Amino acid sequence: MSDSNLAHAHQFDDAAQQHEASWLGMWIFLGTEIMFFGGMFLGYTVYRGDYPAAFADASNRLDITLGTINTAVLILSSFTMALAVRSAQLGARRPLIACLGLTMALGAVFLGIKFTEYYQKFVEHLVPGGGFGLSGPLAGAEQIFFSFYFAMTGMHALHMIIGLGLLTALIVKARRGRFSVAYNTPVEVIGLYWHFVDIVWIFLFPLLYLVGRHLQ
Amino acid sequence: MNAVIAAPRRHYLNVNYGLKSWLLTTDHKRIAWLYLIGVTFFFFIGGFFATLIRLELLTPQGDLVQAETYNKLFTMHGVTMIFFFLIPSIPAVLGNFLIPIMIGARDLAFPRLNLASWYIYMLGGLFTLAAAAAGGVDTGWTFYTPYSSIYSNTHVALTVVGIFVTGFSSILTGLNFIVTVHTMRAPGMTWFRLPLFVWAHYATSIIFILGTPVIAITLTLVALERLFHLGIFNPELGGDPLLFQHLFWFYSHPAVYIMILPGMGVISELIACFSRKRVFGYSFVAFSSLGIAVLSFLVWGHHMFVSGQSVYASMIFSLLSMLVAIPSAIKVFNWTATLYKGSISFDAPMLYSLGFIGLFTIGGLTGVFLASLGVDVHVHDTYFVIAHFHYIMVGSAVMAYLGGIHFWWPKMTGRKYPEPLARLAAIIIFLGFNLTFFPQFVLGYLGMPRRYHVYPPEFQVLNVMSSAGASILAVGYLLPLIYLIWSLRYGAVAGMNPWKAKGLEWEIPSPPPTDNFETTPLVTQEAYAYGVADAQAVYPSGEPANV
Amino acid sequence: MPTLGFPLFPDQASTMAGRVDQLYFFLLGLSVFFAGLICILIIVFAVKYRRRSDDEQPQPIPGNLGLEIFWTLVPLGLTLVVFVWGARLFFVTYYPPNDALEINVVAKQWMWKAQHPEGHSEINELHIPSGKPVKLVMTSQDVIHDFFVPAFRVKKDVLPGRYTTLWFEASKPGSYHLFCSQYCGTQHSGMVGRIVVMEPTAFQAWLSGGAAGGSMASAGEKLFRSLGCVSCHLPNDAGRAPSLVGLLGKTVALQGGRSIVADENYVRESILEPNAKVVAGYQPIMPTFKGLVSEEGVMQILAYVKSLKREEGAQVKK
Amino acid sequence: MSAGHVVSVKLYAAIFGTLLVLTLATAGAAFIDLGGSLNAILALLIAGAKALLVILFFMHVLYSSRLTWVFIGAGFFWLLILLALTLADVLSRGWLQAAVG
Repeated sequence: MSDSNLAHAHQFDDAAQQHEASWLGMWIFLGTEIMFFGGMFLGYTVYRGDYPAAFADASNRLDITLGTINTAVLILSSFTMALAVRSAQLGARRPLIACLGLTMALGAVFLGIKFTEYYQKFVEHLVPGGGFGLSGPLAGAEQIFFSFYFAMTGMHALHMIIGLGLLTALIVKARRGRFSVAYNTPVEVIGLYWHFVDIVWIFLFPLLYLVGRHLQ
Repeated sequence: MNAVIAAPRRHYLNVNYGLKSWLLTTDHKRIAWLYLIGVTFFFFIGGFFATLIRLELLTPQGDLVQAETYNKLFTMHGVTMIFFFLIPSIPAVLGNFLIPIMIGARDLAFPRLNLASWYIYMLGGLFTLAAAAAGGVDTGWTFYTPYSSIYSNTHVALTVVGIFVTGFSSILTGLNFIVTVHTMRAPGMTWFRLPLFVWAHYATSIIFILGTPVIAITLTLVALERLFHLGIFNPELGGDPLLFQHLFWFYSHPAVYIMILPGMGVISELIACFSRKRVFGYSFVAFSSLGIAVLSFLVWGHHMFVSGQSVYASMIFSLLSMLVAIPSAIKVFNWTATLYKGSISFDAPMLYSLGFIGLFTIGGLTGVFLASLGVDVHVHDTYFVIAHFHYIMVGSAVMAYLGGIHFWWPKMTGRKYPEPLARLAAIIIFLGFNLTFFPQFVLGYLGMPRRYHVYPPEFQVLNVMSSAGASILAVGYLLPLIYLIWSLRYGAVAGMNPWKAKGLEWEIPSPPPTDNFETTPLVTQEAYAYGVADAQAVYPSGEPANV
Repeated sequence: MPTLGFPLFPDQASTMAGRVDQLYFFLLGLSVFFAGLICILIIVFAVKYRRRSDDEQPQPIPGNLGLEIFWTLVPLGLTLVVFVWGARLFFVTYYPPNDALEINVVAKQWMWKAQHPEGHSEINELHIPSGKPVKLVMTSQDVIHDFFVPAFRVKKDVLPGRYTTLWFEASKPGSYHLFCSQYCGTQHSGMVGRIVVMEPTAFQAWLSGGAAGGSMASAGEKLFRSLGCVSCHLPNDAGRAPSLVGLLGKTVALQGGRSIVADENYVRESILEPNAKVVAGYQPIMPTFKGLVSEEGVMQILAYVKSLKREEGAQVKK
Repeated sequence: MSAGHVVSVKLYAAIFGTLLVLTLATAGAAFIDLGGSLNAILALLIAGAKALLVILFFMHVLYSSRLTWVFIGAGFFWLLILLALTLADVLSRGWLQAAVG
């Protein structure tokens, strides 16, 4: 048995095969995720076409400053995640742990800002349901907008929370010295996941926060 | 060696014992058994609901159960049969067992994920059973809004959470299959040497991973609407009642092909083996599987011809629906041509296969009626539709499943099933099935709507015929349950290749060892090398893996 | 047709029925041919090539490109014929003739309410004359229902929040089943009724016999006044709101540069969601009437708006 | 596949900088009325460009096998099917009245 046999699971022939399988597996999973969010994007598109005025008006009730800051925070976290993958590839343990920690911190900041926004919406009675505060002829469609707002950002936040869990596991493994130049697949594929969650937000940001600004 | 009594050969069943060794196994063959137990359980649960439905419909007055109960019965029948039996049946049992062996691998790419898929499936089933036990759900398996989101007073949220959870099991299984087929084929196992069973499962997996997430998010939104009063489908707020239907059928039409494509894969194997011929037009059959998988996503609107969908969209969907009939027709013709100049034997799996071809032809042709706009307007949401999809899902998919279980039973267990009883059961099922569902075509064209608890008295005779057929069908389904369990202990020892079939799974012992192959095979032949002398894979260390 | 004591084929009681049945029989013929062909081939092959000894090894036949192309193109051609035939039929069911008698239908769990233009309303029954096209404008107060008359071969979902239309021309007097064929809750199978097709003279007699509470349009006019619509929607374009005279079927320019053909759904939406589509040149000042007027009321107002023809514009007086 | 391809910190930083600039650009452009649906189109184009940068560089797809490209392409293609065929219904619902009326 050669050394490389120690680094891969029994069903694989070698580490390269195992790496390829994990890499493809994560991409297939992300394809699934595209369709998962795609269902909501479709609903949003249909209603935005039906009720442009209501969507513009409702969108303008979101806090664009916080939204933009959050976009920047998430992009920065993608950057640190990319650096984490690079550190893992180079076998640099300390920078890897630092980058992963930084990514987690930025993710937490994002969630903190997001929940601040949720709280604001709660105070302003913009949460759909019996307590919805808007009235007037546009109120129905505005409630639909806020339903999408909460469903889409909520699903996104859920993915962030799962991502934080995965990053925690990575940090634990990294501290135990599990990753090396030869074996760093988990860092790489969880990196893919994190970037994907970033991409979803890149689309959510203009659709939710920006659609009505020019009509203000 | 010959002086002492040889220790029994090690294989995946006797390598270790105890509940824990099964519940924590990562062996794809043992996981297949876990699934087999799960889907069999749900099949009989679903069958129980069907029995009550058919009993109720014996009389037109609706006097056996209350309307509310009846609505719950057909809903739970649909939900259990579709999400917990048909969708996992062939892929998760036979696919799990066979795909790694057929491509010459030791296991799937992600064995632990495979085990997790089974737990997720059972967890989803648990939610749905809990919903049934708590009083059931009455929306129909289609969960149309706004009935499901606002008006129904039953356990919709719990049920859809169950389906959502089970969806993950499908996604992970599909992901596992695709990665395995891409990365773990044995040397020499090129794409065009793959058995058609593997092609069919590859195509099915595409639908698993790209369709399932859409139903997951759609049902999640329905649950959120019920639990947190979001207003995504609510017409009171201006919500579009057709949006849900688009999202639902985007998955649920391709889901029909999730149920039938693996069956087509099974039939290709069986027809080849029992006529000892290479499948006629191998590459056409292989590509028609992929063609079906892609086209299946372009036709969902044919469920919405009378829903208020735009005329133009309906026409596009009708045209595309016609196209999906073509790859199915190609398969039927090729299977039939495979029989030509073959050496045909009539073992039970072959009886199921021949039954499959006939019933699938009828199911497929009646699908053209439904894809045709003018006729669909009349038969939509009637018993014609019920008959059509039961010809596909029961007449075809379940027949293929049973045929496959019989065919690979010796490989899975090392034992033979009792052949005469099995042939009898296959014939009973075929006759019972036709008596149950053929009258429903007539009922449908007469105009009897589906999901009717009370119906006009002139429809009674046909309904009685259907119920009589269902009782025969029930006998047919109970028989294999009994003799297959019996054969586990008393069946004759099968040997490595009882059917004299070709394929890597027949070159290893029955039951196979845990790692399937002692040395990785080197494939030098096309699939179904019947009539080719000594066609088998090369095993580099010299011997094939048999002992 | 031979009788077995129970029906095997539905009544043909509309002008569409015969045409749908023709396509149905064509499809049935195709199906019998292909299913028969496959079954016969299977049986012949199974008998002729049955295994005679266990060692038999038939010669492999890899395939035949010509055959593959043949049995790809033949089904393709046939399904395209079926598509064109079916689509033409379908298009006809969407084109209501201009002279159709218009009846409004409101569905709710679990009953059908029909309103004739003359003001008669019926529950779970619909009386119509034979030999005259009838157009139904339908909506639902709760969930999705479906108006299905097997003898006419027509069916259409009835949606909440939207109008759908359906038309047919009954050809044979008699009484026919009306089914709700979209699952709508507990008493779904109880949401049935009958369509009574009468000779035109008998229908006229039926119409004059009932105690009609005034026509749809006059009821709509009353609502139009009592809800105050009349104070803005003047007969000419001088008011704060656009004139409604001759509105139906007209192309209306909207704010934002779009335009739309005014149909029943547009009028309905403008009453309940007035700011969704505002006519160019007007302010979005109209209040919503959601909750103030029932679905039947909206249909009455709609009947009134439809009655405002250009040449009769004089009848809208302040 | 990307195994072993190490991207320089400089390139990552350049991509990060571009993404930030694009974010500010899209937020700023949203306040200018471009007329019609141009605002929405521009916002989606910028979002698409940002997503492409993340996919190609941060996710190493630029250095990956053709199979990876196929899988990603399939994901987006299927999303397109969902959007296109549903919108085919939603957008053409009023057409018949227009044709008849």
